[in-house]
Amino acid sequence: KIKAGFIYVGPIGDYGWTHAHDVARRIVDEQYDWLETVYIESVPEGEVETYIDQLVRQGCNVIFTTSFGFIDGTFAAAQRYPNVIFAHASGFKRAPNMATYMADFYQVYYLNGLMAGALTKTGKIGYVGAFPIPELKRHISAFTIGVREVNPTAEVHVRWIYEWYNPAAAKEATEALIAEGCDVFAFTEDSPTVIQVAAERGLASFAHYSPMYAFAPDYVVSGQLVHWEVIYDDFLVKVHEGVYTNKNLTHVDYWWLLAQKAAELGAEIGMPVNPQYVAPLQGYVIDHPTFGRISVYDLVFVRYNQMADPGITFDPFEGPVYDRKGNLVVPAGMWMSYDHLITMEWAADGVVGPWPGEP
Amino acid sequence: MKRIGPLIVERRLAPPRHVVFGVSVLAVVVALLLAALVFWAYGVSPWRAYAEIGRGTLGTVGGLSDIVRRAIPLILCGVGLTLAFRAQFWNIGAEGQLLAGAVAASGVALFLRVPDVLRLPLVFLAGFGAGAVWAVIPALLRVKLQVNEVISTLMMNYIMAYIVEWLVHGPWKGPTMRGFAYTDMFPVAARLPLIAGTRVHWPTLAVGVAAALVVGLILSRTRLGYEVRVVGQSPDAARYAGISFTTVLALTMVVSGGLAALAGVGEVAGIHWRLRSPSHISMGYGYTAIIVAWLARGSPVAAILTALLFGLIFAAGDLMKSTLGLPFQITGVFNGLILFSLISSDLLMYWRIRWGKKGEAWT
Amino acid sequence: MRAAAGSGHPDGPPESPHLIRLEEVTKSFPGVTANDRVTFEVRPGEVHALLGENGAGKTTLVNILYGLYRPDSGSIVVRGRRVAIRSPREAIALGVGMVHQHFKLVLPHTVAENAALGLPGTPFWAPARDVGRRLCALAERYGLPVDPDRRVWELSAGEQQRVEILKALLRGAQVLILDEPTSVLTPQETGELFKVLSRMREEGHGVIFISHKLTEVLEVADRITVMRRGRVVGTVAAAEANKPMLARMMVGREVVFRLTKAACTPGEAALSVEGIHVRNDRGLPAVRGATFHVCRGEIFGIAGIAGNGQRELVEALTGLRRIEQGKVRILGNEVTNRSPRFLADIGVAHVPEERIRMGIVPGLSVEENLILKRHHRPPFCRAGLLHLASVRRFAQGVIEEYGIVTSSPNTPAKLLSGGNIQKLILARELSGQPALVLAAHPTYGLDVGATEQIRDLLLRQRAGGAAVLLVSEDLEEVMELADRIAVMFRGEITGVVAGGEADREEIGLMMAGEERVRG
Amino acid sequence: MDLGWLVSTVSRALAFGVPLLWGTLGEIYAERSGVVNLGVEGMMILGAYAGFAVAQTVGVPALGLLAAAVVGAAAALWHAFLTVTLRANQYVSGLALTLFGLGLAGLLGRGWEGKPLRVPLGAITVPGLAEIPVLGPMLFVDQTILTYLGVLLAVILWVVLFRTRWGVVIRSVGESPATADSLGINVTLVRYLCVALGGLLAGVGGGYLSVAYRPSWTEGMTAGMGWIVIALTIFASWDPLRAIWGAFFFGALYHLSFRLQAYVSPELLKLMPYAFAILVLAVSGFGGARWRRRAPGSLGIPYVRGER
Ligand SMILES: Nc1ncnc2c1ncn2[C@@H]1O[C@H](COP(=O)(O)OP(=O)(O)OP(=O)(O)O)[C@@H](O)[C@H]1O
Ligand SMILES: Nc1ncnc2c1ncn2[C@@H]1O[C@H](COP(=O)(O)OP(=O)(O)OP(=O)(O)O)[C@@H](O)[C@H]1O
Ligand SMILES: [Mg+2]
Ligand SMILES: [Mg+2]
Repeated sequence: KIKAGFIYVGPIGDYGWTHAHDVARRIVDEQYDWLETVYIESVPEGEVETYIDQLVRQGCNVIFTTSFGFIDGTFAAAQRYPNVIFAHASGFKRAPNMATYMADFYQVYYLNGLMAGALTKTGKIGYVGAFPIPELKRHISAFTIGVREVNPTAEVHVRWIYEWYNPAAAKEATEALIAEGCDVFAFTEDSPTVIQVAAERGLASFAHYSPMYAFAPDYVVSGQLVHWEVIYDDFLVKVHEGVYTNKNLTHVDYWWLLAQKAAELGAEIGMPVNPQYVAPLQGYVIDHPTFGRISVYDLVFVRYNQMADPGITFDPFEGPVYDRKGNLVVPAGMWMSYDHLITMEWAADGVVGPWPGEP
Repeated sequence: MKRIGPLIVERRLAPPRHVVFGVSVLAVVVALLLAALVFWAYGVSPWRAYAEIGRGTLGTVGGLSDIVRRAIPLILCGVGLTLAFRAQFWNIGAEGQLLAGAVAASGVALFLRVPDVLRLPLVFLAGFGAGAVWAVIPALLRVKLQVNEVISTLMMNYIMAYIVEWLVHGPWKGPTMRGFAYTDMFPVAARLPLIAGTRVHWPTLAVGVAAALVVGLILSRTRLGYEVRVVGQSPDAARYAGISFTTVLALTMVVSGGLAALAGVGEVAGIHWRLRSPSHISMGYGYTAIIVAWLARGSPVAAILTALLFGLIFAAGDLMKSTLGLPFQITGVFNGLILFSLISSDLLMYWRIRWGKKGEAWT
Repeated sequence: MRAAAGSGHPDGPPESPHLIRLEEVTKSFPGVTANDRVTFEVRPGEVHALLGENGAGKTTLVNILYGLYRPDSGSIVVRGRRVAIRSPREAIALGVGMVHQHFKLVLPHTVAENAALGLPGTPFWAPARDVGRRLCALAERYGLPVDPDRRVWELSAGEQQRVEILKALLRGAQVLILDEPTSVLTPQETGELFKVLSRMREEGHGVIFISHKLTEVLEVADRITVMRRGRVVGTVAAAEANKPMLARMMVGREVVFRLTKAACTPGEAALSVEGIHVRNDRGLPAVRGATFHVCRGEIFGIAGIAGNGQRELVEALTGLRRIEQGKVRILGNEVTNRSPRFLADIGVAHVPEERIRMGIVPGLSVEENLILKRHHRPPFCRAGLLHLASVRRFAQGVIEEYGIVTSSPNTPAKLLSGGNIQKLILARELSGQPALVLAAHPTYGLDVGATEQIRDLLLRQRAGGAAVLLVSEDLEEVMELADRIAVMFRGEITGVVAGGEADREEIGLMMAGEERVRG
Repeated sequence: MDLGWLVSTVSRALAFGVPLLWGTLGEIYAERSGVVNLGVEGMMILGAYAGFAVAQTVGVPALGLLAAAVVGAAAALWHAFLTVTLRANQYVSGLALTLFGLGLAGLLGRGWEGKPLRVPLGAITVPGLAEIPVLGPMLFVDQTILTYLGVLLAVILWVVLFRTRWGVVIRSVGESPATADSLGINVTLVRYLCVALGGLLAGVGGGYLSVAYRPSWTEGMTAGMGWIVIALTIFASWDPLRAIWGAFFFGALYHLSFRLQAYVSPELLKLMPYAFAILVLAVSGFGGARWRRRAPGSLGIPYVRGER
């Protein structure tokens, strides 16, 4: 019998990060009758230990903490409660009873980028980012690589709002990008604001993280969807079966992508591309160095299959990759290492805008 | 004076201490009754709710230590604010002063090369100094340029928050943090000792309690305290008496801001061991302390009690969302109810009810 | 008694001889019964004066009449009808108008805006313009000139009072209450006011006139009611009353009106002022080249209509205002633009004009107020620590010596009556054996007993060898106390005359700027 | 720099400034009557919630705004009851209102999270005026009716405050309640009405956010605007006309903080409005305009008849 506690950084209704974790929690909870789950929402990052204490007191034997900022508290709690199994999302500190896990979208962003590059008329694509951290830099660069693959002169204009969640800031950032002439939008931020604002102006956009098709059915092209439940399912079943114990997690680090079905392409589950955009994408045909003349629509699915295939045959950061300062960051024919991916600071060629911490 | 049946209700000029205390307790009880309705509406039995809260906060060492841990920054900020409020200086800026202290403490902890024994004392000193400087600015703006301090201190909270944001995203971002916006961990010599088994950083607590006593003494027994009270009560009389506004307000704010800053020092050196985003360093302690100071009715020693009360309220809020599984917004409603109830009781303290004697006046 | 004074008047309704009548009115505040079964009435066409010591309950009584306080018991009858006056609005509707002891004016607003406030029948749009016009017409009729567009804070106290009276008249007041209206007025302004009052009497209005100045009361009133400790002592016709009798009724004992004043033996100059120039709050020149000196053992009086630079002069001499030009020497020290603290420390005492705003810290206790200005020096303060025992000892001594009436040294100063507040300030300022006393309007608003006591205190300072600078608008007081009298007009000393040989008329003309004498 | 820059900045300043303008106008009236209400944030978020809930249920955005106004006014009346009738400390009561409002709106709004508003309040294009080159796109397209109503309201409120009988009464109550009381003005009533008006306008400002600006409900969507309103009130020296410039100036600064991100550190840009508010107040301290720029005389002080 397992009682799993989830500690969330935001409210479960935030329609972003925490919402997705909570959806996943409910899915696995319903799946197994040996599993009971509880959650605590809106936990301030510095306060996580207090809440872990309370979950342990309530009898939780597996605890998931779902924000990078919980890293110190979770690690400290793991020392104090050696019999409880911990798993921390997006972090890098592990212990015998503490694993880490992450579902990442950079591959999906690349696919979104392919479509965005085909759809822009002005050659300027807007991107609203929450914080300039490696995760977002990875997303933006992958996205930009996709854009440039089909539209070598297009630019991706970036604005940061310095908050995971601030609708007003997201709106004004989008408006600023519109004023600069951007006509297709993507973002990494926890609200559907960018989609709504773009749709008001009749501009296309890509959803992030949650199903956001409903916010602008005519303008959302595609997006990324997360499936934390595949990770939770895998992890909890292995704990249940005794594969994972409080002694052997030091090297357990989930880094799950398309191939593991932790990420999905689309703005709505089961709809990779909004049908309204199929025709324009099919009509945009390019001369591809590998595939010859190919429509972007087809290219998206070719690439998708290459990456979703268990024996992954393609990565967006396949060398040669140059950063926007002209440095070769991935040599020809090479892929980026996992360590390089999660500490990535450079910006791909084609990114325009502020890039704090750029090497 | 009003007569209601055999009872006479009349105003009193200054409520005695036990009345203030009694009426405040009554107010909290009324608030708890109102909150019971909210719990009940959310399908949680109020009995169970209060039993769980009582057990989880006052009934365990962990719970008690959590109350104290939350009370530490509230004591420090609250004591400083009682002083500022006595001078009628509406310092809304404890939050920014707290962050200023956190910044200076982090700077010293991370970057200053000094022997280990000196590190903690310097961390405290730098923190105090930074908060004092940050707090003196609005005092000088007020005296020299007539800038309303409610605005300047409030605005300076935001300014300091963005400075912290800038530091953790920019120059102070920790090389070991994989690009995330945190500084590196403080060296062990810059971390505050904790009471074993808890997260109570006792040196800060001791400083807070000492500060309350000292500020209490300053107010009642020193020339500075006397001048603070004169300035607060009647600026014109202060001028007439040759009391320098500039000096008194500046000193007041050095102490007020410095103490708030020590709260920030405690949070980074005692809890987080690093500088991080402002909203994670302080859970609005600087704002809550305004209420703490107001409830203490100008007495720094009473601020210890009111700070503990708010520590308890914070801890109760935690339990509501964890143990009772209530939506976390309940805590805002709960705190609001307690506050409303306490402030509405204020007037009650100035009325006295007693039996009327025969032939006493009617209205 | 001139009982029939009003009843024969055509305007008075025949069935009720009074306009307004309070019967058996009682009102208590925590700790005091301010009015104890008071019965009081006003008839049409009479000026009814209300006399009493500070704290006797006069203001409380008229506040009840004006609906600001509710009586604990008793009743009010207006023109034969029992009424309840629950608010000023109801009082105004019943024809009661009031000029408060502390003016009720919105200082940043214009005169017209102040008059328009709450005035029935003002137009919705641009009320100030319309009311301004009506104000001018009314001002004409009563001879009370005002400029409706001036901001009230720019006006002198006399002008502010004019606005208050016009406000009441504009509301059609049948009964006008004037609470100590003359304490801020110059003799000329008082004369004008009395003309207005006669005018009102002729028109059948009733006037309640509160004052501490017996001469004025006897001059203007038809009947006089005296109160003591909340009770009515008696009502007499003015024609049958005289000063000693009224004073005895008020105080309950004989009051001496002749102060014993020894001959003046001036010593060396304690204060010498050489051509100083000072600006007022609006940045305009207020004191222009004043030159004079005050010797030890002498009272130097400064007479003048308010607003002629006296306030700025005193503030400059106490370090509260910048001196632009000129020199001040005190006790041989050059003190031009030195800080208030420095001046206090070398022995300059200051009895400020605005006693509540500047002279005391209202919320602090009596004993804490008594050490203000000396709180930083031994024995009260050593190494930054207050020595509470010496503070208490000092306070108890002074309270006794100066006869300050307070329930304890811990009572907040704001709870004292006006006279006791003034005594507190004098006690504080005079107890340190100052070499120079700057006293501005020291008896303003005080009853005869207190006035007598304070004048006596000043004379004792003089006898003790202190130099006293006395600023007062009360010409009588200046003439009585001062050894030399200077007159200030438009920021200049227009003349100095010896106190003994001063002629009231002449000084009055000098105050009005008609005449200059070099003394 | 081309004109497009200017056009978009002004246009965004207007759109973002709307909730600030409405909130500031309300707070100006409350403070003019002598009552500080630090609960603007709480009233705005309650307005935002009520606006969305009603607009979503009924399908008529105007009714949503009406509900926002009513709820904002109700919250303000509570503040008035505590501070005017019970004479509670105005600062503390306001803080409590903000805390309570954020909590209650979040609690009630849980079910509405993540749903787009069915019928948002659309932007309008002013016929004719929109054709004017430069000025047209700058001022007369992409704005909701609330932009223009807000400006109109500011003018009306200015006229009422400085040119009518009511204005004399309100300003007098704020300057010297004892005087107003002695002339038969019902100080309590005036303060209740002004505070309620303040809440009503703040509620509309909040409603604008959820019904027009970003038509959906999200918890905490006011994101500190209430505090900017408090600053703007002083910034505008309690003058409704100056509130127009203040609100749109802050709107412009906020928008520019995203436009200029490429050139200036974003944290620096984001702290600009706050630093600017202090700077403006400090600079105005140099001039002799103290009487004009000073706060209402009785601001923050409860009135008790006959208090010594
Ligand atoms: N209540 C008040 N609020 C704001 N300013 C005030 C207040 N009272 C006085 N001031 C002004 O503050 C300024 C400085 O006051 P004060 O004279 O006490 O300072 P000071 O100690 O003499 O200054 P310094 O020694 O620096 O010249 C003066 O211009 C004074 O008018
Ligand atoms: N609002 C109040 N609260 C408490 N006590 C009061 C209040 N108003 C008046 N008193 C007290 O009631 C008594 C009568 O005061 P009142 O002001 O009527 O005296 P007065 O005759 O007008 O004196 P003065 O000549 O000094 O104006 C005094 O003892 C005073 O302290
Ligand atoms: Mg009195
Ligand atoms: Mg009186």
